[in-house]
Amino acid sequence: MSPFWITIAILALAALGYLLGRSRSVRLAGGDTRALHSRPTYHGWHVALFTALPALVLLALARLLQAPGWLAPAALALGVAGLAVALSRTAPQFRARNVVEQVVRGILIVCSLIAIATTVAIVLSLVFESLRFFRMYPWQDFFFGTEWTPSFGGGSELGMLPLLWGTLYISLIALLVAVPVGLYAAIYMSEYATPRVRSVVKPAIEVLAGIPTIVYGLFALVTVGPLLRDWIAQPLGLGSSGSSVMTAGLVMGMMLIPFVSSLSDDIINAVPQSLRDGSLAMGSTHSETIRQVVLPAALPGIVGAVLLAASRAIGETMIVVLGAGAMARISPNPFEAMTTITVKIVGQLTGDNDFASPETLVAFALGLTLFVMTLGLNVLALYIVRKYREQYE
Amino acid sequence: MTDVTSQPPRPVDPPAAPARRSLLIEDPRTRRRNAAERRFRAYGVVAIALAMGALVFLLFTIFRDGTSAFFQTYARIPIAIEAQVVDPAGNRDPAEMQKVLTMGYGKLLDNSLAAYVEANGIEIEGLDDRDLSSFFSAQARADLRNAVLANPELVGTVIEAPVMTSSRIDGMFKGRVSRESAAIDAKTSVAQYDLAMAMQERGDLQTRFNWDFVTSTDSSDNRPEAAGLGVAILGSFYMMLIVLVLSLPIGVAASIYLEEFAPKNRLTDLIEVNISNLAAVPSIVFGILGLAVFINFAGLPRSAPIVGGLVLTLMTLPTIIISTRAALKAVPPSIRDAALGVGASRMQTMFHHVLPLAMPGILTGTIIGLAQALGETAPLLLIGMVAFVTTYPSAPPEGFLDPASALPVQVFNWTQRADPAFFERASGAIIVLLVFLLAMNLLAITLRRKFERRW
Amino acid sequence: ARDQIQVAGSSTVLPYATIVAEAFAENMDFTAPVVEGGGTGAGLKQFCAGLGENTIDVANASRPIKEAELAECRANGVNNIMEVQFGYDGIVFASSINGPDFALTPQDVYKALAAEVVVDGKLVANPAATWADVNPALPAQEITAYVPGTKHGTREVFEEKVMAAGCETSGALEAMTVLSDADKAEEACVKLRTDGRSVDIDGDYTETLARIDSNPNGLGVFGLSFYENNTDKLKVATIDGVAPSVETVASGEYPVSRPLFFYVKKDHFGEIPGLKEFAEFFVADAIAGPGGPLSEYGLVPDPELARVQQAVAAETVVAAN
Amino acid sequence: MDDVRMVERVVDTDARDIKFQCKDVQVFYGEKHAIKDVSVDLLDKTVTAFIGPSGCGKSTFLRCLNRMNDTIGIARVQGRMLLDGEDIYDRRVDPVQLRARVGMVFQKPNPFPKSIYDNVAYGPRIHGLARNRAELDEIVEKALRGAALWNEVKDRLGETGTGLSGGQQQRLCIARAVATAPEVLLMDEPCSALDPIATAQVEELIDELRATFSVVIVTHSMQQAARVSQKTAFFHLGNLVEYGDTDDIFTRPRDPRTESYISGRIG
Amino acid sequence: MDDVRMVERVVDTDARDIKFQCKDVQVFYGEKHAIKDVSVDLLDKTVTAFIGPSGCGKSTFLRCLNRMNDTIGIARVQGRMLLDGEDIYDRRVDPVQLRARVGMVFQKPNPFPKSIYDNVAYGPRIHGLARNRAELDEIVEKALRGAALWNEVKDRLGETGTGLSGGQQQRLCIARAVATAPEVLLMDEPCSALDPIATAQVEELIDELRATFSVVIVTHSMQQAARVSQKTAFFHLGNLVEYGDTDDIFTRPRDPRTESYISGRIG
Ligand SMILES: Nc1ncnc2c1ncn2[C@@H]1O[C@H](COP(=O)(O)OP(=O)(O)OP(=O)(O)O)[C@@H](O)[C@H]1O
Ligand SMILES: Nc1ncnc2c1ncn2[C@@H]1O[C@H](COP(=O)(O)OP(=O)(O)OP(=O)(O)O)[C@@H](O)[C@H]1O
Ligand SMILES: [Mg+2]
Ligand SMILES: [Mg+2]
Ligand SMILES: O=P([O-])([O-])[O-]
Repeated sequence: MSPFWITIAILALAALGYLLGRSRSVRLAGGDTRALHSRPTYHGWHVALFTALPALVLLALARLLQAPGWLAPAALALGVAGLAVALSRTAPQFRARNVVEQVVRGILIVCSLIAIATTVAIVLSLVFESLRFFRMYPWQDFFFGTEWTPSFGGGSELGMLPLLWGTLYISLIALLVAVPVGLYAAIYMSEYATPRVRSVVKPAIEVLAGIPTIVYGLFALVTVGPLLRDWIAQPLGLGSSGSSVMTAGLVMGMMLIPFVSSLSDDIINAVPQSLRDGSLAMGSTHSETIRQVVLPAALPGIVGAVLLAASRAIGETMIVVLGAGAMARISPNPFEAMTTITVKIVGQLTGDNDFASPETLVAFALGLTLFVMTLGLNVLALYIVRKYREQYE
Repeated sequence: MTDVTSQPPRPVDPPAAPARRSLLIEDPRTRRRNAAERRFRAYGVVAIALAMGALVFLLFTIFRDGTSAFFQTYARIPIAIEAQVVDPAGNRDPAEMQKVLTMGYGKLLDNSLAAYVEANGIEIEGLDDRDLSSFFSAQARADLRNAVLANPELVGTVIEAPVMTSSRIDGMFKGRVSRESAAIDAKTSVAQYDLAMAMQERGDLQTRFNWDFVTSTDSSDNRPEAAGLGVAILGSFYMMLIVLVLSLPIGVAASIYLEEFAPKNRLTDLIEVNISNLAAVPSIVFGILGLAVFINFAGLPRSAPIVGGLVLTLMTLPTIIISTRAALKAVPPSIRDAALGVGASRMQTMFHHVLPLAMPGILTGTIIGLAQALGETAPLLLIGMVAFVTTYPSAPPEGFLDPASALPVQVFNWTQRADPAFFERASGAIIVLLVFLLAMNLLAITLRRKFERRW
Repeated sequence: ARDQIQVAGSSTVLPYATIVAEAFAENMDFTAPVVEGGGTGAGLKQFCAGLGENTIDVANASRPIKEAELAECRANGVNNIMEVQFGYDGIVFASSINGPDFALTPQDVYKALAAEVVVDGKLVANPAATWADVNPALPAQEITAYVPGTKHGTREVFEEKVMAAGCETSGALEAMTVLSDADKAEEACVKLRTDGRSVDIDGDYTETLARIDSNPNGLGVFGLSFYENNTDKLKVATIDGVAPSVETVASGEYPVSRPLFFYVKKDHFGEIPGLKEFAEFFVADAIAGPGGPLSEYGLVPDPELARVQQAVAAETVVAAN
Repeated sequence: MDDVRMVERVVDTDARDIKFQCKDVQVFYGEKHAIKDVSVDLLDKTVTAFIGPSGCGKSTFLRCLNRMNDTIGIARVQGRMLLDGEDIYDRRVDPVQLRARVGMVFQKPNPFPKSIYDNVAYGPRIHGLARNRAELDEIVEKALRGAALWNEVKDRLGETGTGLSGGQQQRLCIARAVATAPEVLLMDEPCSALDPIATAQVEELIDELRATFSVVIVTHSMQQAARVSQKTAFFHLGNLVEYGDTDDIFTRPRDPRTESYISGRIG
Repeated sequence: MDDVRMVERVVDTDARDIKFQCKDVQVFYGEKHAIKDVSVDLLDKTVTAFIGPSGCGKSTFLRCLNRMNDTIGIARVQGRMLLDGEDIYDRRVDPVQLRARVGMVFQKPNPFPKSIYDNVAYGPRIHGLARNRAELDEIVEKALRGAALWNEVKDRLGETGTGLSGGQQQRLCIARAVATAPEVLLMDEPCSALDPIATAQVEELIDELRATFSVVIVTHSMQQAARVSQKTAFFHLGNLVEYGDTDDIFTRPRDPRTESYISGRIG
């Protein structure tokens, strides 16, 4: 039997366990469910969980360790055993709800640990190669170098500052577009627009998040870049580069609008109406109400949305490649081509370089650095939210 | 304190009666504030207009460039299956016939086309063998070979079936190739252009809707006209299935735990920051992770939707968790009190009351997270999903382990290919991707509307 | 067990590999191979990760495998590697079809794109603004060059065969060696200017093409096959008076070209059905020879293909050293 | 049930001006007819009490007077309501300006999730009633004193208003409304969560306000209505059954329904 | 201020059992000491009224009795509270089970944003009090009748509970709590938004409940306390100043603070 069918079998067994547990509890209570400590459904769940969980865990372990085939039937046997044990424990005074809730709680904990596990795995998968990199390349030059000129023959300059500068610059511009537009769109949708308009506009804007980034990239390259160059950069004497930080930032900002608008819209919508009423009744205008009462109350969610957008901006590649060019440099002029850390991570990792060379391994060091930096950013955001949060009711 | 021992409050001085004002006349301050109000509102309208404008413009370009991918030009000419070409041994032995490679079948088409030109009295200056041999798609040879091998009776007969033309010929009917551009194009010629026009005039070339684009598999750089999205659609579908089934429950469960059950301490703060930070991890790093954990450690196959799905799940989780937590936070505490007060457990309070009220936010996170996952390419680069796959994956669950491609990858791939016809296909693929996205979101959006309410 | 061949590696080789894979699946009774791009380095990394079903069978490369990579392969137990050179790739300079003609020499390109040039015995930032500044015979057009980024193998060839060559013939190498040591001078020869006149392209040739579309002054570096597919949009420049074509590259007249390879794990023969057949099919005359689908697409066939075929048939592996 | 129209019985206005003139007001919540054909004149410098059984439409009618019903999607208001002779439902009327003149205290206390100080200072700030911080402090203190909350919160003005006890929140909302200095103050059961002493202080405040403004108060306590109001309106099932001088209503009700409601008096 | 300890003064329990035994209960909101050293025994089958000025800690103490304070992050409870002799703050005690036995009506009505029916049926459903739909219907109807709401809502049971008037919401919350059939019912100002007739009906309900259960009621109306309760506890500034038979408290208060609070009685 393939693991798939064993899983199905275990789940079927669990379903059976649910029915058995339920009916058994009702029977034991003499048909009067009020005599039970827990509702019959909880007794059902109790049996189902005890049937399925241990068996599935065993099965997963067997699969992960590529253990011999007999483990799979053993999992099935364990399922039957779990069913029997759980069924025998069923009694009117048995605290099935508490047990089930403990198990569910355990599942919840495991789920939230997945995030931690992911982090650990990411750090692990970056750290070793980064160490390899730092053995080949001095860390001072990496962290404080202002030249990024990798080359095949070795002797590359791999300073990350130009990439960092580009990352921050582009993300900043993108957020300067996405946050005001997204926030105002969210405010308009949740506070002013009729439900009809909102029900059309909101999903429509969300489509922006689903358009593949390559489309944005081409849009930046073909439309926005030349437009900015011909109408702004050249007349102002700011350069004649078709791709620029501004191009990438603007287009990326466009893509990020729904991240801010949709999430904020939900949160703003969740602010209780009584707060708005309270403010309106004082003779404040709708916008005063929004700015001074609704938005502060919705702050944590909005900050979350903005962080998500910022995260996305930092992690984006395609738009930067096509929109901003691949030039690693530090310049205050937003109409010049620059590039970001993420782009270089992708580039160095998928290129033709010798994979054991510092030119490739630098990707891991960049990844790790970015990870630590965004961690700092998030700590800061958490602190800000804690400080300014206004908890309603 | 309203304390008997404290002295009675000082009476409030009656505020001076303000001058009577008319409601119909705005006083200056109100006028200012209302102007601010109107500005504020206008910003909202402008913001929405900007967003919608961007959307409309992007959609317009996508459809402008991509619609033609759904059409393909076919020729209908008699094709003689010459025995000496397809069966040089002359014994109709399929094993022997198989030795003739697809390349060999080109000759049948070339000869038939030459015969057609002659039979119809088409006279075109400078029409040479190269023009004839590059008139039809390389795919046409493969199709012909398959037909003959499946049915050896055909040898020696003349059949009339639609024959796929090459991308340049096809391009002539989609405005991609003009007579002028043909003159300088190494892959076509003016003579070929004229021939195509002559054939079309006779009704022997037809451009019609091309289901193959949606259903058939990718093809090599030599035959852009035959490339299809079948494998990519299936691959994306499988991956999204995995992402949805895993990321939504796991994300919601993690959020519930962190927001409602976890003790508020350093550890949970750490987890919280961690999760937001995961959202900022560049997607390619998830590819590195997937390669290390799922392929190298867990031994799952490369290019498999299951690995892609798992990687995208990890990538989507932070988005769902962040939005879900925000939504849970936004549910007023009084609702929780009310439920706890009648003896509901925290779990019941959560699942019966708080979660339904947080549902719109959760679904929004899901919509955005899945949209992002659906369009993601970079992490797939490292786990082998950016692959040229020409066999359909089988049905789940085995299909999860079969090699497959994905829609964004196909787009990425096609935009990198040399033949301009692939650019049209890439835009067409984006249309399919968007349709896919809309179909996926439709359920979530309807659900979200059902759950939306104010309290 | 896996029944399809897995191939990954160079994006330059990718189109050829897909053409072969497609034909292979059509004509042979094996499951269609799965072909990935990802770049030579990335492909070889997977290739060298070890033996077995979870590793790829074939790595495409637009350069020979390096010593360090070979060592890593060996460290991971990948010992019997077959190296197959199946053809050449020409590298061309091309500009917008509507612009003027360019007849370049490596020296012109070097003078136009080098970061620093020697003027009056001193190293100064490259002052050239138009092509005519470099060579009066060239059009007086702003210098804007789109050069593959450092992740691309093409860049290495460009640096070696154009920049370094131009540096040497123009006498700049000598002049710089005087100023510093020889190693430094060689390095300086291939450094491209960073003032925006030379633009690194991290994406693909399609991106270079799009950039030339949006900036008609641009001159881009392309693969020969890419150019051949887009002759209606691009005008190719001659190098030393030779126009690039399959013939001129094959004959060696056109100077800027490089060999293309794929690497096969011999240890996977017998494990993965059809692997050897695939390798043989790849270099068969009907495929990689003149007039075959690969040359039709733009590959410059290896003049010594017969020898390669023999080596594949004999399963010759890279010698251990 | 045949409506008892009030128009013809409107009591003599005692030379006091009519502040609010309501004619044939109807309110619907979707299908539900919540206010049926109510006509009433509310006087200036007078406290008017709205009484009636729970669910009869008192809050609904009150919310019409400063157009707070605009915020309820399904609510529809018909009829004319004139404030100083101007129709507040006129298209040209700015509800913002209206609400600045007609303040409101809601039935359920709804403090902002801000500090106590900011809760009270909110109105004066948006209306620019204070020139500087000192003046604002003064307004806040005065309002909090008026609402009998100052002593309890003077040391914790920076704490959030939602952390107060039920009665404190209610007084905070009163202070918040008073601080804006409206011409008409609508109070929906302002003393429901207050102890007798606090109630007395709020009633005192209402009495003071009457010197300059009109106050409309919804209350379930007949005694309170009798104590603080000069006019009383009795609502029943969406109808205004009887309206007149408070004394008259409580001593000589004309309508049997009024009589039975008042005589059933308990609390 | 020196506390007036109640322990030694606890009145004779009249052979009625002690339901809740509270010893030295302290509650802190962060730094704020909201309940100071309160000891009191609440009797079974008895209505106990908590009275005292606004903000004195009545709600806080009430919320301790079914551990609703657990939900306020900054609240800390010290001391012992025994329900039928078992410490409810014991680690082994499941607060859920406790709250099923000790029901609560909150000071601010907080109906679920669900239908009226579902609001009331929620408790019976999760506790499995009904075997089938008919029984559930019956429970819902009985609870709504008890809370004097049935007539007003019987035709609109499917409408959402948040669309009710303030008083209706309050009664809905009472009905919701009663439907769960708790042993002890804690009611925080249950009649604050009710008209006299509805108040009388709720009081009647309380009286009925007393036959089987204990009821603790917070009220600002001295009359109501006198009418419905057998025992009264007077809180002041976080202290339990006096606890005893209601008659005694209102006629012969022993503490000067009680006396002055009661004599300041107004309405
Ligand atoms: N969540 C909270 N955070 C901080 N302080 C609080 C909180 N809840 C109540 N308090 C404070 O604790 C004290 C007691 O409050 P409690 O709600 O128990 O008063 P109460 O007697 O119920 O008053 P009321 O009759 O006004 O409802 C008050 O001073 C109040 O400000
Ligand atoms: N938002 C609403 N949606 C639908 N019906 C409503 C809404 N608000 C009130 N109602 C209904 O309108 C009627 C009048 O409600 P209103 O709130 O005016 O009563 P009230 O006189 O203030 O009662 P209470 O003294 O209980 O506060 C009630 O039957 C109520 O159920
Ligand atoms: Mg009301
Ligand atoms: Mg209270
Ligand atoms: O991917 P590359 O061909 O540039 O090696």
